[in-house]
Amino acid sequence: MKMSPDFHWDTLARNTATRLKRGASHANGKVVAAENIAALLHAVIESGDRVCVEGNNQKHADFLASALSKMDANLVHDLHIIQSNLALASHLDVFERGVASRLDFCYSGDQGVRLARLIKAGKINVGAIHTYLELYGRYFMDLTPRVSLIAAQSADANGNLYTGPNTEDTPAVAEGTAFKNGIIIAQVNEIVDTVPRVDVPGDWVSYVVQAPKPHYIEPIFTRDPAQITETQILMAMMVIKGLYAPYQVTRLNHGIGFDTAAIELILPTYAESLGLRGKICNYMTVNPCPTLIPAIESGFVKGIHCAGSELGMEEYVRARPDVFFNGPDGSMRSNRVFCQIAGHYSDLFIGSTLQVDTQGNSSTATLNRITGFGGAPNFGSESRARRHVSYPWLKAGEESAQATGSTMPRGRKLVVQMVESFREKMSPTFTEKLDAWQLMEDLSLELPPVMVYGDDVTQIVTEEGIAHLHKCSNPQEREQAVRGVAGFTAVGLKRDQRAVDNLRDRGVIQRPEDIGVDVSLATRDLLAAKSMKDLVRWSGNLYQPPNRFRNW
Amino acid sequence: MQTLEFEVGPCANPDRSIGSGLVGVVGSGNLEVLFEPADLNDKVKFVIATSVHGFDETWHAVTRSCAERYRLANLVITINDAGATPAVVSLRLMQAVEEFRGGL
Amino acid sequence: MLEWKELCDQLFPQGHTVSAHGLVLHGEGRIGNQTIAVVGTTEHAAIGVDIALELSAAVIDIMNRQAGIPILMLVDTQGQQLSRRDELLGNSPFLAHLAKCFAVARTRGHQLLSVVYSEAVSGGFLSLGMIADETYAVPGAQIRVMALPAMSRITKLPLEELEALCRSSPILGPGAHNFVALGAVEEIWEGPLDQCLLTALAKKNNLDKRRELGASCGGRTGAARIAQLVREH
Amino acid sequence: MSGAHKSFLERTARQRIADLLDADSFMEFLPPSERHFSPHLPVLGQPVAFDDGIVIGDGFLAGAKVLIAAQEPAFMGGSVGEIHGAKLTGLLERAVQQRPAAVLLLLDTGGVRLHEANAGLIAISEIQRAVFDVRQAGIPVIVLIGGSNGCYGGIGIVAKCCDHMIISEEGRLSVSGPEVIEAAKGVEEFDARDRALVWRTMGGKHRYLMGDADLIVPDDVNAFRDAAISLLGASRPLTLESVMQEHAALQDRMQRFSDCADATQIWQALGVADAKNVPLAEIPEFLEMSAHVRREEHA
Repeated sequence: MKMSPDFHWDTLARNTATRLKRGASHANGKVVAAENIAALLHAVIESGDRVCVEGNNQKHADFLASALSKMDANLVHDLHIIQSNLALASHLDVFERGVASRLDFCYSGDQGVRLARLIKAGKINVGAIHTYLELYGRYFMDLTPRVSLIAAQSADANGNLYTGPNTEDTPAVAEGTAFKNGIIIAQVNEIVDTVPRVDVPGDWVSYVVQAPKPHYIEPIFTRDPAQITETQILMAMMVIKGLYAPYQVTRLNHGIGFDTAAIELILPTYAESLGLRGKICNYMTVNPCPTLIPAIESGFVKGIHCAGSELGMEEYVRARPDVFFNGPDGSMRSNRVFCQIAGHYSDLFIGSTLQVDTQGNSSTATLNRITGFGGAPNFGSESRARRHVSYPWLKAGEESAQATGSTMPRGRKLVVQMVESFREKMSPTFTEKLDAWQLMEDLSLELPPVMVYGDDVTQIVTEEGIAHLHKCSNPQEREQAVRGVAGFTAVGLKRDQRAVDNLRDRGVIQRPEDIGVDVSLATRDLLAAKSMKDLVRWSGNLYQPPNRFRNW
Repeated sequence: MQTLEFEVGPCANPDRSIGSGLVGVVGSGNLEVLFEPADLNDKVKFVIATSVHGFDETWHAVTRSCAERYRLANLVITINDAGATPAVVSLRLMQAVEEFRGGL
Repeated sequence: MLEWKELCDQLFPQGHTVSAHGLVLHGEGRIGNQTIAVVGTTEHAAIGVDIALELSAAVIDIMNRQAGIPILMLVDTQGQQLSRRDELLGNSPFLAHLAKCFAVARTRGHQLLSVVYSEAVSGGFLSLGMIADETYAVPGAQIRVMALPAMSRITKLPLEELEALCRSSPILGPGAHNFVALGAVEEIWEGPLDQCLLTALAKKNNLDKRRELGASCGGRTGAARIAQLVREH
Repeated sequence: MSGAHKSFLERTARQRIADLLDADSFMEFLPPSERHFSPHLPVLGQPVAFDDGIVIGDGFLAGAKVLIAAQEPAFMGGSVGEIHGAKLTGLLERAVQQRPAAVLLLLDTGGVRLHEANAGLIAISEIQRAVFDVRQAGIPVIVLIGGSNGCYGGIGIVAKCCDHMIISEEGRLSVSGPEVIEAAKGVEEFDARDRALVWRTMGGKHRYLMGDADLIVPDDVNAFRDAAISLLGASRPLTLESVMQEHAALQDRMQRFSDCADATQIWQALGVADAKNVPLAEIPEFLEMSAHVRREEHA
């Protein structure tokens, strides 16, 4: 049956117009004074609205998030918050104070313990925990924001926004909101006559407000080389000699822990000594981690697309436009969506995790704490829609097919988990059963929160060796391959030594000596930079580390 | 603190050339390892003081594995541990063997 | 706890000229048939660059004007001055300078005594007090490195564990008696203070015997033995 | 960034000594095999180290006989306990008997070990007395600071009681640590997380510019070695005249800089042309910047 002729097809637009009319008295054109923000939010947000609070890895709309959390819950309540990253106390205050009640999100990091508590207390009704790409996708399906609170570096009076290098989620949020008649309120560090470049066009933006303090940015990807251990260096050597070299990995995504930082820091020394410059690690999708500087400067890494920026790297990135994606104004533009897509279709993902079970499933979930997923599952999963070929992809595919007996020629993405068998305080990384199962029960989730599924993993690298899981032909073999590199953990001690020896003979398990890695060379002397100061030197003083990382 | 004391070996074809010395330092996640020759009928005696309790089995496994790998014999190996992981323990024992081999 | 005036009156029944200049004390006292110089602090002074400089000026003045007379330090310090300015200007060089002034005085024949009459804490005590040939305390005087709750917080050891250890060992807890047991405080003066001071002056010991004393008191047996082993290695 | 460069900061106490002295010349006193560890730590359930966190002994530096001590940075923050302190005191007393060309102290410490606080404090006082006796005997005591703990607490005072100080820009010298000041006086007084502030206030370059350190070197054991060699046999007599000189200099320092809120202001007042760039400058460049302005006010 066709809708009646007097059915309204523009309810959203008309409702938005009413809201903007209410908001007009609290703004001067598009510009809102900081002290009027509470009044504006009460004017344009209605109970039950889906509100997107821009929460990235780095940049946070902290001023707006705080104002939202302080709204009068008698007037506005039951908001549905859709937000990629919960990082600030105010992101949860909004629930504790009864302004919001429903949440869809990706990652919660430091707020994980409090989040779990609020869920148990019934203060938060969680729709789902997503990966980044899933949540962005839902902005354009069933989770379109009614109001979005975003952050940018600067704005002009017409609402044109410049995000600076931390563009991150802003384009996805803005597009999903603006083209469904939603309202965008942007907090900016400064209002200027002309923005250096337009990252979000002004006609998408309803209001801009200059926050009393610049938006909060956390240098979360800075790893001090001084803290890299010999064990991490040993594993990095194994990755380079045992994986990057034989698979000729040129396009890849690195995680952001100390393990991958160790790889980056021995590219100019160890990989160079193996003659691998130009042959591996040419293109990466990763934030501009300072530990990449020596690898860039020595000609290993030629191109990097970033999901976000990193504090202190601005000038260095600006001075390397051939390597990074910089705008006509000279500063970088990041974009988490495109970075995730590029990484998903690259040849290799390598990252760390907290727990691995005997089938190679991994999780960062620990009891009483919900950390969520972020981007690792999108990077760290088989890209089944991939069609273009490359050497590493074909080689991994062929090895997989041999193990399973598949006859359809197909490539495979390399998904590598790099972990020490024990983490600090002797907590074992390997476990018979992931804590995720317990967490599922405790929080009444429908699935255990698994970060990377075992069947997507091709290799596990530990200090004991490399397990090529994609070369295993059945679950029993996979289990022994995992146990065979699980060191002296309980999981490792329960190995069937004959089965493990057999896997080693077949090259499914490789010890350092099997791939010609000399364990005695695994010292900090191998690091191209041993300190933050060394990174600054490599950068020609362009890199300016945040004060907390300095010892000068 | 917990002190573990046990002997391992003797292993086949023991290397009797390893002398005395110290590697490592007692610091967070690290340990010091003292090698001292002693007449133990080709066995190796481990004396381990550790601040992390409940990993007896792990210590046995790590030390036995290293003793076999490097064919250790006639040594008292005393360890002061401040929470080192087995990876670090193995690394230190390897460094000790490399440094003190031929020390007798 | 004694006020400095009352302390000086008791130490020097024949009279004294000790006076306070801010938190710094100096002057002279008459005892027996001799005059002795007095320097010190009051009101739990935090010793930073300013007070260290004033005290060292007083010590230099004594060396210049009254060669060889005994110097008595009156100790009341809560420790070094905890501030950014003092560390910027240099607590290290200023407090070391004070110690050097005393060290030079010792080599020039000044007998150095100190008495903790109120409280003595770590950094301040090092430069004013423990630098003496011999250190004494009056009853009720407090000597410590750090209060136990703070120590528990920093070492991450349970307070009860620290308290239990304090009952059996002088090694870490606050208290002048602990410093006696460890040999750092010669004795806690009992009886008329002028008599105590006269006895102390008569000893004329300018060698560091604290380790031996600590060993003989049974509170600190390792230090003397180890230092001897090193000397004789 | 590689090759012959050997980071002092990165090395353990034993490695620092081995690299600093003439090759294979070091003889350790009371080595780990003798097991002179702290009797107080096991009572508190704490791990011990066989050397109680300090390595002492003798050896040769450019052919000259020296006594040497190095605090191990990783063991309890290089802190001074009863045994640790007595090893150092004993070494200094030995110097008076044996008259080496110098005593080298590689200090890397947070100060008193709280687990044996009273014994640690007294030990530091004994070290201080012993340092003065060595100086009195005309033997130079040379302090080297370039480790991760800096040189803090009572040892921060003792360090300035010695003849000479060599520091790297990574080195720090103070009495109270930033965390202690922050805990006592609040984050407005001292933001301990602001590491740039920490280094401006307490770091090697500031101490060198103020004249508290005699030499500043890059973070390289060989540079420390060369600097130490240059100071062999150079004793500074401690006399009334020398402390009066120092007193005048410190008075002058107070007068000129007492109101400066930040090290940068002091450097400007000293006449450093490009004060803002002091932290970033490499040592040769820094030495050029500071050549005509550095203070000399040492006793």
